[in-house]
Amino acid sequence: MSATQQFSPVAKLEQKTVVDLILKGKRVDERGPLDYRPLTIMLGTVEKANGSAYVYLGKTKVLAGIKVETGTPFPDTPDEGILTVNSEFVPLASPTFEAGPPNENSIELARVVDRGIRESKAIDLKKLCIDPGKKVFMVFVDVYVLDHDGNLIDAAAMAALGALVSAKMRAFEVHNGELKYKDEKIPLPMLNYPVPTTSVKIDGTIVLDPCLEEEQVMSCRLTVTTDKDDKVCAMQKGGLGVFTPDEVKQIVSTSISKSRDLREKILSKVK
Amino acid sequence: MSATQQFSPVAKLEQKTVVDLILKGKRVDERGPLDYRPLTIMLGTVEKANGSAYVYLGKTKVLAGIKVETGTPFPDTPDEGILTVNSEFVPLASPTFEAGPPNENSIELARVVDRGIRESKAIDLKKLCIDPGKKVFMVFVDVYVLDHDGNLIDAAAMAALGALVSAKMRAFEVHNGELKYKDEKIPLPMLNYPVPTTSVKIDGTIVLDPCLEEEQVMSCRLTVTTDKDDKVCAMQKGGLGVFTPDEVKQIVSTSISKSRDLREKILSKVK
Amino acid sequence: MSATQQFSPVAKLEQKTVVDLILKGKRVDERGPLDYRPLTIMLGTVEKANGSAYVYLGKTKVLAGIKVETGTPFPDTPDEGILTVNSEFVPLASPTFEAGPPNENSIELARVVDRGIRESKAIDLKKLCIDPGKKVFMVFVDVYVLDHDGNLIDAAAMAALGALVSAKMRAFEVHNGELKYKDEKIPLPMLNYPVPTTSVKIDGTIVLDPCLEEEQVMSCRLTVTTDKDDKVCAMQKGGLGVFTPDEVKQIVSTSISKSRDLREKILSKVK
Amino acid sequence: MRNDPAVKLIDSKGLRVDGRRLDELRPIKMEVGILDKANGSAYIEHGKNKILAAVYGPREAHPKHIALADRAVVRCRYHMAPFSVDERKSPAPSRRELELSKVIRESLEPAIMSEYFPRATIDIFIEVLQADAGTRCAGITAASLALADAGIPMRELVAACAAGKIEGKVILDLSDIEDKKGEADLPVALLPKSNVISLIQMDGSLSDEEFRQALDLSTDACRKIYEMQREALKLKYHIVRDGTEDKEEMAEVKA
Amino acid sequence: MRNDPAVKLIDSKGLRVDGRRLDELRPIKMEVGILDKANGSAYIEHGKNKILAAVYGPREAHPKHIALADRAVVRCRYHMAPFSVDERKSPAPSRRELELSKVIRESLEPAIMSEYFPRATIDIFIEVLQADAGTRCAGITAASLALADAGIPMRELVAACAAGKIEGKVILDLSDIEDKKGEADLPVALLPKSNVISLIQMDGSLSDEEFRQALDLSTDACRKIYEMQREALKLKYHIVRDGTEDKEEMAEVKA
Amino acid sequence: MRNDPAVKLIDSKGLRVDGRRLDELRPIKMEVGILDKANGSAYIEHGKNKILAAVYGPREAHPKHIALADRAVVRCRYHMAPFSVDERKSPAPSRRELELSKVIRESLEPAIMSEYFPRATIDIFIEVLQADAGTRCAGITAASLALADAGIPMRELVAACAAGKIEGKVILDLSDIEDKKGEADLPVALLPKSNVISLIQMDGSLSDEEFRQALDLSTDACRKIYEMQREALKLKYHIVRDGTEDKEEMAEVKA
Repeated sequence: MSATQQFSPVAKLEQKTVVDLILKGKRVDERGPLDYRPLTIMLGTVEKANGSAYVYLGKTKVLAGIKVETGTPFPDTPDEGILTVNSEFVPLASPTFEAGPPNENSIELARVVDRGIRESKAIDLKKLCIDPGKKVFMVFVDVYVLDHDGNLIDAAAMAALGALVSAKMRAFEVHNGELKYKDEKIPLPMLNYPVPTTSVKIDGTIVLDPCLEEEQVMSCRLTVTTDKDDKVCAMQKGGLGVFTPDEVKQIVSTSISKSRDLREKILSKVK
Repeated sequence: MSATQQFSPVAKLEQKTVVDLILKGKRVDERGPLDYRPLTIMLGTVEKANGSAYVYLGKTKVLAGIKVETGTPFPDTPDEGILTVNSEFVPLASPTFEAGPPNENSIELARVVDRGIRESKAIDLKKLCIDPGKKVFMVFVDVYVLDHDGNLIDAAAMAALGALVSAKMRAFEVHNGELKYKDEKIPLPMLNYPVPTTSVKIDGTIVLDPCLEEEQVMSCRLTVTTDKDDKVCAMQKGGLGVFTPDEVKQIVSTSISKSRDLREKILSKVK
Repeated sequence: MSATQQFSPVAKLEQKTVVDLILKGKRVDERGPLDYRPLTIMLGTVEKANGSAYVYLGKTKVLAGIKVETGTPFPDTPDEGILTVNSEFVPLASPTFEAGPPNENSIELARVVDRGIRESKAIDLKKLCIDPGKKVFMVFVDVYVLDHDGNLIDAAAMAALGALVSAKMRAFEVHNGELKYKDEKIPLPMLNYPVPTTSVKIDGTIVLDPCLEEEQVMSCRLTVTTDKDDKVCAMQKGGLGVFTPDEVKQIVSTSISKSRDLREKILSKVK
Repeated sequence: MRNDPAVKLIDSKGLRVDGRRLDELRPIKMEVGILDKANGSAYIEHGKNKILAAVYGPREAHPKHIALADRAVVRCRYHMAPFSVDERKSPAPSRRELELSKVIRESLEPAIMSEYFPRATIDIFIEVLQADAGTRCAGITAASLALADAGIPMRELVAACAAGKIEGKVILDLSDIEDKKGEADLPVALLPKSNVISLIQMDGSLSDEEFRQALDLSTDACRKIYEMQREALKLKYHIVRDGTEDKEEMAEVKA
Repeated sequence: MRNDPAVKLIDSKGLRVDGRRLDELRPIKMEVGILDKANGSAYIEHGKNKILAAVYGPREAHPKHIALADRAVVRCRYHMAPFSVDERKSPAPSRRELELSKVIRESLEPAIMSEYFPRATIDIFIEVLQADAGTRCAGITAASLALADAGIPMRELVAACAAGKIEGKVILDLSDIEDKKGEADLPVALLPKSNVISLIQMDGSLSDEEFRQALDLSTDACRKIYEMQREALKLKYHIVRDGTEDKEEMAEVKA
Repeated sequence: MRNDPAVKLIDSKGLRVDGRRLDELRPIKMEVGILDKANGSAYIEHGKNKILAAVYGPREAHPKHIALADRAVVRCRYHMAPFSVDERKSPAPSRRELELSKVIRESLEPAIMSEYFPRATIDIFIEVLQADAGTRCAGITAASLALADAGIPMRELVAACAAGKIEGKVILDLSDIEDKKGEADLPVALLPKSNVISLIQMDGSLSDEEFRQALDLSTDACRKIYEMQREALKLKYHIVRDGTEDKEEMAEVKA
């Protein structure tokens, strides 16, 4: 069952400081309302993975790793590879994270990241079929949250994208349904590059890329994932507050333009 | 581990009222000791299921749905289809039900319903074999308790029977172990019609079809499932009390005759 | 997560008695520091198992049972049978054992027993291959702790060894990957006989084969498993204390010689 | 979401597979107070969706450590019956059900005056008996009625409906085949009187302009559904206890 | 339950596969007090069934919230060792084991004076080391001895035995092959002195008349098993602490 | 452990596959204090192992019933990322991870002054981001640094390293291929100043004499690693807050 969350108590004074700044068009870390925190991406840090990306978004740190393995296709898509996105909120990352199976926040994050990749048709899954109905490649995207300073969804989705675009799998041939590996390595068949941006509403004001202190006072958040053609491919509202329709429309327009910069930044990392 | 259950506290006065009535040969809802509550059965309410039945037994409501799928037979019965009965005490139905995996009461109910169907050989499982040892039809009976006002076992078993007798599956042919569906729909291969009746003992008196208030003061219950030939095919005692051998014999005889009426009522619903 | 264990409170006076005796070179049950408790092994008590052994080590009682079944080999050892060791601390055995999935102590015990068997190459797993990559025999060793009076690892490993050396499986032939059973029974293909001995450190003194009272005051324990050729094949330190390197070396030498007697005792039971 | 050219979702007259216009809702039926043991309950048929919602509470938090000092904890479970979908669904909650339980809870909480019941829980149970696209929206609509039926003070009712896109056209209230073969799905929950959105999710592909159209379409539909909710509540109170139909009004006035 | 014509379960002399008459029990062996750590324990061999039962308590309820104010909570776990059956059983409790834990608990509770120990638990553990049809009955017989051995005050002992039907004949105490190939199984637990039934289950097919025969057969057998239980308890107390054999008598007198 | 004659693990010059001498450590890199939210953290690269350790606490025990009256409860989780090994690992903890969590906790507890914090917990989390043989040892080395970084009073640091045997020779610090193809693995954790062993495990095959050699080799290596740990701590405190580098010294003096 999903239950109203118990937030760790934040001193009222501290909350007030964050809100007061927002109302003045400022933020705790001196950004403007629509500024992103500094973004750093390191690709390929985990050599044993097919692909990996370490994302620093301010003090938030997320590591994504890709594994490509073979498996059985789903009955309703016999000629397509399988994409699986999983997320671990490892207890390293926050005093509020607990060891154990993924909770609803971790599952929501994984499903939003998954939706962006799946709905933008980022991976050409048909190219990952080996023997229709019998054997396909499975692409596992594992997102590891290592330091939680807010806006985990964006950091996770960008780490996942970075890991996917830089991933290598062994080249292969298929003869009569028989898989044969070749010596060289090839990239994954990528067709699109979905990037989310998350906005939050604090005392009536919308700001982008919330840090943890801002998430603790936010009314609600809206994540909008857009693709290389400026199409919206996934959205997710969270939190106990509400948006007006106009606020939602405004956030979508802002997200489309903001995502362009972020996408460029990630793709520029891949040779 | 099975543990003595904590009953929700019932006011002593209320308990006394129920018991006093029983001792006078009366009941809280004005029935006689061996009267069943009004029974209503609606068949086919869930069109996506192969079969379904909604049973109202007084204020108790149970929905059963049938799904027919293909799967692998058990090694010791390679030429027989598989029957699976599952029960969910969904928390809609009672303030005492909790979300989560089935507890022992839910498992007991499912197993008693299963036993009645299985032991009376209600379904001709041999007719549900497709390719011996490899592929058979699996009949899933899912019992959903929606409103708990007592005597769930009887309501569940009658919903299961109603769903089974009204279920349709796609007609099929098997050529060399290959399954081919045909256009028309056929009923499940039903051979028998098991019906349980449950009696409880309250302060030494036996009454049929307990409502919730009666279950809360009962000493013990005995469910007797009988088939179309008046044979007993399953029994289950529950509760912390005891029966004399004579009480048990009397209950069995009563159940045999009572089940006849209920069976007729259910079967009359099927065209 | 592994957590510091809460010990059931032992009266300080009782603890002092145990320690005082140890310091005088004596023990609560009148043994010398390097004496084992009386060991009794009964083989074949569970006829439905392929092999079984009931071990009494003082008041500690452990039953091990062997089941041999067929299954699919691991991808990295396609031509080898599979060994699985499982341990159940059933709540019969101690007021501190709880029903439920194995806790870390039960898992540690199973893995130490497994390591001894596996690393000494006690079973010739290649001889348990039926069809490489497809079908092999699986040997399940289930250890059942029935009465916990200390030193469960040694008792469990000896029960497992006794059950393995006395186990019988149906003789078989393989023709073109097809398994055919014959009428007679054959022993498992055993190549080695690993035996552990466990020492504990109590107030600076090392004693062998701790009883429960001694475990409750120990600083740490060291289990050393040796094989028929006096080679060490597995070790495991447990507990919150520390050993000096010299203590460890001394324990290893003692274990090698002590295990010889125990091994002989177990093997003498098999005709 | 996949665009399958073999299936024609809009015919030459601009009508959809089930004969609806692009901006037309499926038939909707609501019934309030149909369960005996729950404190509040409602049943909805929205197209072929058949969904029950029940509310228990405010009741004492159990276990106690989940209680909050300044408000009720709202708990929500969205669950599908094994026989509600084409292929039997395991009764264990899937990741999808866990996510939907969360977003549905977050869509209802803004309307609930949980601050009136510190240390209590308000439990919302949604059981999908038959699923046909749009279960989360229909579930929210029904749960909102069940909350009102339980007498939980609410700022206003919550109504929900999806819009989407098929064959390049923005449409209202996707059916199962439109959801599977179409190009976008946009479920929205609205607090109609305040005109604020408490749930919005999207998957598929929409341009900025298409998104705006779809959002307007779905919020308009929410307002229509809201009128049906009011009718359903009135009907129940007329029948069950004549003269108490202003109960919901009262709750709204309080808000 | 299946009637397999290829297997002959009763020979021309009216004897069964293992040479028993139709109304004859399998050999039974009981031993009391065989575990060191448990407060009470017993071991039974009933045919090829080998079963251990142990009792812990009365002890403090843990976790505390399970405690009852006016009586002890009785808890029971029936569990099969992985090697106890032909095909290895997963050690995780099956649905069958969960059901049997419940009905076994309900068969023993009527005999336990749990009202003497408010807020405590009495824990009963049954481990089937080898199974050969009739494990629940043999488990109840052994658990009853373990309770007495633990000094738990009891109204009387509980004894259990099944009757059933093979090849059209009502018989006593089914063996494994008779259970698998036969036509009915009727396990019964009896409080013999009061002549009341605390467990009864059935599966298969019995006419009203056959049922009555089978019930009489099984209750008679329970009385025989009860005598063996008394012998087993006496033996234990003779050996272990001579002169205290009237302990069980006392418990009965209290009842 | 398997001796595979096809693979040559030591060349004619007595060097190993990666060019190391028999008694040579792999390259090791340590960094302290790299996470923001944890009270203490450290990162280690030991060969191709890449491991993060973090410490939270001392903090209030939750749930409360796990607290101890006279000391802190130390909790430890060793966990591998799904992408850390050749074949994707399920994120659910394996039996191996549960065992390692226990022995790692037991290797660190002797160094922690848990008696200073009754009723509290000290939580140690080890995440293996990439695994290459010897993860438990590298994890202990890193966790020890994270504890110091969190300001937990310690008797001294704990350093860990394995020795083993390949092709009949006792060697130090096995790499992945040496672990898989070699003949023995002996992980050891040392409190170097007291020269006492807090973790020792072994699998494979070693004679008494070989064992003694391997033990000496690993304890010597632990002392080298200990020096690196001290350097890493100094570096962190030089950089982060100049002048406070004697913090670790203090902790040791206390011990």
